[in-house]
Amino acid sequence: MKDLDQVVIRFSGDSGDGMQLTGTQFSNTSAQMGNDLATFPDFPAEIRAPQGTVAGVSGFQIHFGAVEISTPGDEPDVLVAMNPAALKANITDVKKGGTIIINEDAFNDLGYKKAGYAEEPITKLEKEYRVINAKITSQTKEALAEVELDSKSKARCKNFYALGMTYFMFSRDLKPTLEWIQIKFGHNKILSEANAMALKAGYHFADTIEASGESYKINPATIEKGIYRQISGNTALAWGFMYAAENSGLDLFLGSYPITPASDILHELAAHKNFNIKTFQAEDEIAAMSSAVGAAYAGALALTTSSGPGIALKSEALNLAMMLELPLVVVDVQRGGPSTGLPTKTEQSDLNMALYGRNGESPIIVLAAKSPSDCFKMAFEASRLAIEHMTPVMLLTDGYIANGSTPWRLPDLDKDFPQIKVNKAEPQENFLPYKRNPENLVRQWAIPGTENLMHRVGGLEKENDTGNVSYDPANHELMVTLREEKINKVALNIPDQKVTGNPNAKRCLVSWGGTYGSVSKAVENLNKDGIEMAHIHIKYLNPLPKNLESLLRGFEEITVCELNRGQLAGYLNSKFSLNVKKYNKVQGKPFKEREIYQLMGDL
Amino acid sequence: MKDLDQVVIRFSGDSGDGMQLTGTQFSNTSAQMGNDLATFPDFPAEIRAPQGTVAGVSGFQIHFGAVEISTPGDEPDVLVAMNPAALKANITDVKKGGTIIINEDAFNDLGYKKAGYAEEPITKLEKEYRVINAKITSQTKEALAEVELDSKSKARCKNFYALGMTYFMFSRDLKPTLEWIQIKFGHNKILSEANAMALKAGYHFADTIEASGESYKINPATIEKGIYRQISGNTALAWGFMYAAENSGLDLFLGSYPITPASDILHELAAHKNFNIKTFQAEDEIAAMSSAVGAAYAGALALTTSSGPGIALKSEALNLAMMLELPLVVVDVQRGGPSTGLPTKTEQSDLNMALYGRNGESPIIVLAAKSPSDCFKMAFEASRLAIEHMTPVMLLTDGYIANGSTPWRLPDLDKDFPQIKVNKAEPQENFLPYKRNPENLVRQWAIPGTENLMHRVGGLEKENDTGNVSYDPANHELMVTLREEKINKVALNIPDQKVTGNPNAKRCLVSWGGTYGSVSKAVENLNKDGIEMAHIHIKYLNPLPKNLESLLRGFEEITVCELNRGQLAGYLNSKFSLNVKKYNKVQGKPFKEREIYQLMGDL
Amino acid sequence: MSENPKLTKKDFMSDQEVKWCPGCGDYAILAAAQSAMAKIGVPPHQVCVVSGIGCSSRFPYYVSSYGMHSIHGRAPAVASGVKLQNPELSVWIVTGDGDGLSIGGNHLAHILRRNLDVNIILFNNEIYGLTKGQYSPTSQQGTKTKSTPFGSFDRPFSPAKFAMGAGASFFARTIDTDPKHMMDVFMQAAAHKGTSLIEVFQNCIIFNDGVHDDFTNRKVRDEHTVRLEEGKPLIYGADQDKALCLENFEFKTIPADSEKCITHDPSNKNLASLLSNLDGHNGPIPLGVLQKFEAPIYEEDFYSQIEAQVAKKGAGKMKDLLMSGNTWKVD
Amino acid sequence: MSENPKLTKKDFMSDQEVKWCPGCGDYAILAAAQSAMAKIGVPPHQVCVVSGIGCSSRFPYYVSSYGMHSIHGRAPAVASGVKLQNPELSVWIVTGDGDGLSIGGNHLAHILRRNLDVNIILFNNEIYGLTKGQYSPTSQQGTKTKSTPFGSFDRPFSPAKFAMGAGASFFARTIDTDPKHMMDVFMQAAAHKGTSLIEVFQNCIIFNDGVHDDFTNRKVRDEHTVRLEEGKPLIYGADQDKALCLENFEFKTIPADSEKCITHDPSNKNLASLLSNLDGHNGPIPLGVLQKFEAPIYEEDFYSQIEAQVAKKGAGKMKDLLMSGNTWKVD
Ligand SMILES: Cc1ncc(C[n+]2csc(CCOP(=O)(O)OP(=O)(O)O)c2C)c(N)n1
Ligand SMILES: Cc1ncc(C[n+]2csc(CCOP(=O)(O)OP(=O)(O)O)c2C)c(N)n1
Ligand code: SF4
Ligand code: SF4
Ligand SMILES: [Mg+2]
Ligand SMILES: [Mg+2]
Repeated sequence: MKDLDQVVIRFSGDSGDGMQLTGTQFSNTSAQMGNDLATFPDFPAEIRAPQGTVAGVSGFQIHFGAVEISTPGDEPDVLVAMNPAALKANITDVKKGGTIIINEDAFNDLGYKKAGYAEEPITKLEKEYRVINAKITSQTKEALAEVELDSKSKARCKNFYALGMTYFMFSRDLKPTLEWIQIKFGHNKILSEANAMALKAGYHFADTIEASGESYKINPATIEKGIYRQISGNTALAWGFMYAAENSGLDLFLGSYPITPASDILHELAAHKNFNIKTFQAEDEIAAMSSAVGAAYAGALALTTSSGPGIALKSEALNLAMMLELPLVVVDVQRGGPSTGLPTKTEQSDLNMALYGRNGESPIIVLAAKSPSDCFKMAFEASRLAIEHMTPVMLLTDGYIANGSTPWRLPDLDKDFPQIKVNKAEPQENFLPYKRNPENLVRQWAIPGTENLMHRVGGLEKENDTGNVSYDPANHELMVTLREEKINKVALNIPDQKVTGNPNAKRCLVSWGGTYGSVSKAVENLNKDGIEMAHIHIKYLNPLPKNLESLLRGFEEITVCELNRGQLAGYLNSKFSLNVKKYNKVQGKPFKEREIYQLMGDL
Repeated sequence: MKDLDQVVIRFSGDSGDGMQLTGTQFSNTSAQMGNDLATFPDFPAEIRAPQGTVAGVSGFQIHFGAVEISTPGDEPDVLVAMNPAALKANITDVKKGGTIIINEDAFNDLGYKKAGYAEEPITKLEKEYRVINAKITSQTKEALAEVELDSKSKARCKNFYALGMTYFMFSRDLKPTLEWIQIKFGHNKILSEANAMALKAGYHFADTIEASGESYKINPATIEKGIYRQISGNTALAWGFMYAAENSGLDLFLGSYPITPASDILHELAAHKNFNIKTFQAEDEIAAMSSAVGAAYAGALALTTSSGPGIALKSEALNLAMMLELPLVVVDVQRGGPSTGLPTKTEQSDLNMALYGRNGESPIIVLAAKSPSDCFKMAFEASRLAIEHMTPVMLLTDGYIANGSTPWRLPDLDKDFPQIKVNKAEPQENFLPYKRNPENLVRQWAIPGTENLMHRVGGLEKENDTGNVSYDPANHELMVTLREEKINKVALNIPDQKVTGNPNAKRCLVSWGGTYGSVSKAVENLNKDGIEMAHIHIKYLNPLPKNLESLLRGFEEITVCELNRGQLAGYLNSKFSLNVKKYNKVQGKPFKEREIYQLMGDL
Repeated sequence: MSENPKLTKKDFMSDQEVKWCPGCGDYAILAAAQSAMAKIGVPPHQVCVVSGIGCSSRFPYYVSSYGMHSIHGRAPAVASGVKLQNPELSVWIVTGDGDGLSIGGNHLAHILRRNLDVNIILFNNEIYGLTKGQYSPTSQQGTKTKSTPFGSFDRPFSPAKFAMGAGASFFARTIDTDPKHMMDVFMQAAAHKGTSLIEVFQNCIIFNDGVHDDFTNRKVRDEHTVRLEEGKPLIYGADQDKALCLENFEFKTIPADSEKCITHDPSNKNLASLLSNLDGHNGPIPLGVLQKFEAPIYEEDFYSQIEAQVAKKGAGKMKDLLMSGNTWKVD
Repeated sequence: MSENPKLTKKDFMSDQEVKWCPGCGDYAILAAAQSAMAKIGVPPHQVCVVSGIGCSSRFPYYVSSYGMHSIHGRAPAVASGVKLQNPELSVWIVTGDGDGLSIGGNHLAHILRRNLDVNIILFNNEIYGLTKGQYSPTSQQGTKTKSTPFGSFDRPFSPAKFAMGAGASFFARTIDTDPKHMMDVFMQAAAHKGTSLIEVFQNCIIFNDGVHDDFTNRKVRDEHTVRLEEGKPLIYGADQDKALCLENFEFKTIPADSEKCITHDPSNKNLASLLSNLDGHNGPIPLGVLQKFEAPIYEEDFYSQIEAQVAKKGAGKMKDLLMSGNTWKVD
């Protein structure tokens, strides 16, 4: 049994083949065996496109190892292809010389035709890859011969058979999955038994044929001590807001309208009503945003969640929140744009819209999370800054980290997070709703229902202090400047920018958002290989950290890499009059470590 | 009679006092007497706020002269104040030592109270200004004693009395206004006569009291030969589109939703149905924009017009037009922002939104008109570029040039404008809707109803050439890049940037949009006074003129002045890695020549 | 309901100068609403008035209470957020025919469908006042305005039919020339649990003067309107001599003393649907409460569900949630 | 109408692979629409299909014609632009209960009010399909979905009532399990001048399977639906033994041979309003054309006004306009 540092495996099959479940089991088991890991699901755009077609292929990739893992991996070492369409959809990604497990039962003429193969592809493949043929469907059925299930239901257990094979190949412990099957299907003895049997059958089959030539061991990674769980970005985000509400003592209100890939945040929050969460599925994004403005006015920690097209629609009402100086958080789970674009794919092309997509001078706070588990922290940060600075905050994530998951070392909620300072006005005579704290220029939050704080707000320019409508030219300039200054002063309430990699290098890579994993890994490898490289990953985008400018000026060469056509690059140039290099990719896919490595490594 | 080079006069009174009409008459007469001029109306935000209050004051300013006039003028030399509120609203603007004509009849305790004067203000004023008291209301009534009208109607003629006074002061010819009265009120003999009598009475009264100490003469300006008319920006814009339709042979379609200060474009186009103009008042801005997308798909020269909050709402549907690569024009008549802001005031703070306010990578053409009459040309240019490049175009104007007017030398439509090249596909076998002209990357326009061009379009990413939905990563990158390149190539189809003022100066002022008048005048005066200054006024904002970068690099100091917090400055920095200086004003008001002069003159 | 019997209209008047045109119908509506609020007796600090944009939407500035002059058409959505966050507040929405039925039609329909316990006053002047006179979705066909110089041609919405179509649990109509009727209707609306929509025929003296005269002018209105009262017959006319009946699914005018005369029952949805078809051309236009029935209140179910979950699972604690399900320990 | 009698369903089938879930009701609707289009006989290149976003809104890709898969909820507005620019086109709008009644409710209401001559097919599966199953504005109360794990509580819109509320000149309802009825209704809609709205009960087999079963399942549907035909009595039931009458403004079921039985007249707005109140709980749900009446066609008036102006003032010329009114010469 050979040791391996790290492996990338991708399960792929028809939407109905249960690949998401299979992948999740593999990753949970690996996590519990002490590996570090990252995962990424790849759904088809169609709900359930015709069976056996490329459009209907669903995949799940796991990168696990004895070393630190930052991304779901560039290229699978192992591909499990449940049908020809799955092979076709994924083969170009697989590492040359990698292993492909195919379900022979589906690799027939009909299957080839549906997948659009003119001829049988396996013979050719065998020259470049190690192909393991297994009659997964029929073997599963055979293994379950004695079980009292119809043939169709038996065949449906085939994903566990495939999972069993991979468990043998990588010396995975069967126990966690067997236990999970017990819990999940416990109420249905027959199904529970069938799945367990299929898993074991696959395991034994691989053992028998010595499937992987030999099997591999992947030792536990040296991981920080603590209690861990797997978490996806969208779930972490939802939980982060829930914690911010608990921390601040405010009610959590979400006004949202479903949209891929943001809907799961709504689903997650709706499922936790016992946390006193108010979820409101509005008639559209404008109403969702407007309801959040109303809830914020009435004293809630108000949220709205969406993706590109929906965020565009929120622009006018978001601007109202900015004008009213009310705290709320807008989450943009970025997807492939423009327009409807590529709804199920990832991209980072909404930064400009977040910064600039409103009429008039409308500065707001803009943040971006860097990984699935970081979403928890950034949701908290977004809430904290919104509340402490009485302003809307736009929090950017993307389809990649929203759906991807990583193990998350559970934080100590009492120690790892500050107490959010809520800024509520006390009842008083002659209350001035737009009177500001001279230090951070923040006004107070006067909650309807309180005696002696009655006031009216609106989208027309308002007089400083009183908040009354004012058409006075000088007052307008004052207010525009105050709103800008107020946001600038948030820089005093966020962490300084850190430099990782080799801070003394002459060259610096700059990234933001969900590309953190691949860029930081590439920088690590570059430095390991003697190519000196600093890395600045920006999470606070407006205002930028106060030390950022001087940090950047310290480098001879700055390359900004992002999944768009250069939005952060343009922003940094405009802010600091720099002349940065750009590295861009707009393919609906995340960066590969290798791409970044090669970019900077090929001198 | 002394000669004067130029004079600024402002008529000001209650919304119901007819000041807009009075001002228009003054400017028409002056234009016909050969003066150059510019005018600006200043409406109250309220439709008709309570009579006599400051909120209800309506004004009209005319700057006329024997020299070239670029703006409606910084400070009135003469203020006509029909009531105390008008005085209060305007007095701070009047040039020290200037003349104030007041309607004594309205300057009583009640009037002071309504205007919010604690005490009678005239005595104080007389120390700093020359105040001419006239019992305008009662004198008018007296002059019309014989006329068969009730007293209220007689009083309503008082604006002509005031106009008559100013006609004497500045030696205006009574004839044009007398003729106009004849045409306007001809059907009502009594009214016609009454107004004419009031005008003459005012004229004679001023003569008698030698109102202006003496009266002044303002000689005709040396103006380019030609036929002229007065035109406001909104009207010029409407006409420019009408001409683009005539030139291109396309139907003009406007989908719009009323909003200040853009509504008048809709009104103007709706009034010219005999030009085969299709105006559709939609239920909101999203529907307006969407209807334009539909009309463009069906083969119209499609427009939509709005202002800040409405433009924000159009973002998603505009992005669809970009994705579909359909020609249409979006007009943003910018007003004071953010949010509802200052609807009746001017500002230039929607540039960022025009450039960046859409999800994903969504490049479109962005243009800006520089003066009321330039709106005609830029409407034509916007249409031409949209049609020739199959893309949406955002055309920016602002409340200042939209409502302001200047004399316009009528162009020779046959010679001064190029023929717009319409890019319609001919019926063909195997039509490829997204096949591009290799030179400018433009696709063809295939009009529904044509045989053999059937095709479906949509907001999902599409395959190049075929336009079929495609989730292919490489195709997505290709399409994003092609759409960007297509817009970049528009730079080959627009004029090079010109430099005015002293092109060899070391310092350069950069401006855009409606500030052209004051900035260019200030530059002229600076150079006259020996302060060398170049001026670059940018009308093509995306793509920028191809020679702009090298022009800018030629200056030692660049100052970008704009009515926002530095949007063009940031854009130029981000495009060219410059470090420009900024001069900003956000007061809902245009620049004054003097402000720009002082900024650059005080070394 | 009257927590504070000493409230007067003045308690609901803010210090801001009212800036509508002299003679505008909005003044009378504001006064009636303020008087009604005083009678209803919810203290001002527990009232929140939310509006969109339009002349009518300046309303919140003039009411001493909490309030928001939001953005065009979105008041129902903003107000939903307010009410869901704090259901104790007495929430009033003020909107116009443009704000509520043009740009904001969808939000209006959805709040009516959801049935939050709020009151909506729709100022119907059949014109866009604030933008200086363009036709609106309630303008009669042929209306000449700046944007329709040769006359509009689309058929107007009937707010009553629109409300029925959205499932409104309360719809009433009143007129700006009858303060008593307005107050009465406002108070009935406030008393109703659920979303109450009140259409007010409002005169825009500047851009659409007299458009409602047939129904609002004291001299003629009784001939063209029928005042609805629960349990009372549908009788109208200056002399109260006419009545309405239904024959072959068409309304007919009959003598007031006829047996066939319909008795008003606002809880009968079928009758309300029929009454909403009366538009002044095919019979007198109904004033008063056309439809009123009990239906689930959105925010009540909203909170019940939260309470039920808390009761079932206990009040959630983040520490427990973090440790729930599949976790593992690394040491 | 039949310009091209040789058209077949195939002429309206595009080369794109249809990608709905196997078993989805959308397939049957597509097929029926394509067949209807062939029978109607407008050549494919004179057809334009506009949709929003949703599973249903993929429709245009599958029809060989001009078409646009636009953005969520805006199809009626896009289609208005298409139709106003080229009124010769036969314009079809395809939308879902989310697309058409949630985000797009206002545009739907306004196109119905304006009455452009277009046909709208609303796929009502009472769920958001494409976004993987959230409740929609037509979902029944208590629907458990991803966004309402403990059940929804808002009252659903009735598309029929919504249409009446907006003044629709044509509203019909049909079911995805009856191709003949669908085709018949589609053809009636196409024949009607004005905006025709057709609600189709559509089954989403993945996220809301069987939700319409009472009304669509061959075995039971005749007991729960009444098929409307102009001039025919309102009779229903598997044995056609039941009929509907109105008593005290409530529908009652009576024997089919009763004299009191209502005769269907889709041009009677009062009757249509009443029929739209039948929701399957308070009587059988009506299938077929509930409402159909003549009303001005928006684009006809739109073009008449242009023609009248041209007739009056002559076709406009820019040169003349520039010289019109107040000009002066400088030399
Ligand atoms: C997004 C947006 N679009 C348009 C406008 C311009 N606008 C302000 S009020 C209004 C219509 C007002 O009509 P209505 O609601 O009937 O109110 P009224 O003034 O008649 O009381 C419009 C179109 C705006 N403020 N915001
Ligand atoms: C602006 C915008 N908001 C949200 C979405 C996400 N979205 C796509 S389809 C849909 C609902 C579809 O429901 P329905 O119209 O009923 O169609 P179905 O899929 O059920 O046929 C939603 C919310 C989107 N694409 N664009
Ligand atoms: S414009 Fe009309 S609605 Fe607006 S305030 Fe004046 S009279 Fe009232
Ligand atoms: S999700 Fe439902 S509506 Fe969408 S294609 Fe599948 S079955 Fe049809
Ligand atoms: Mg109105
Ligand atoms: Mg649906």
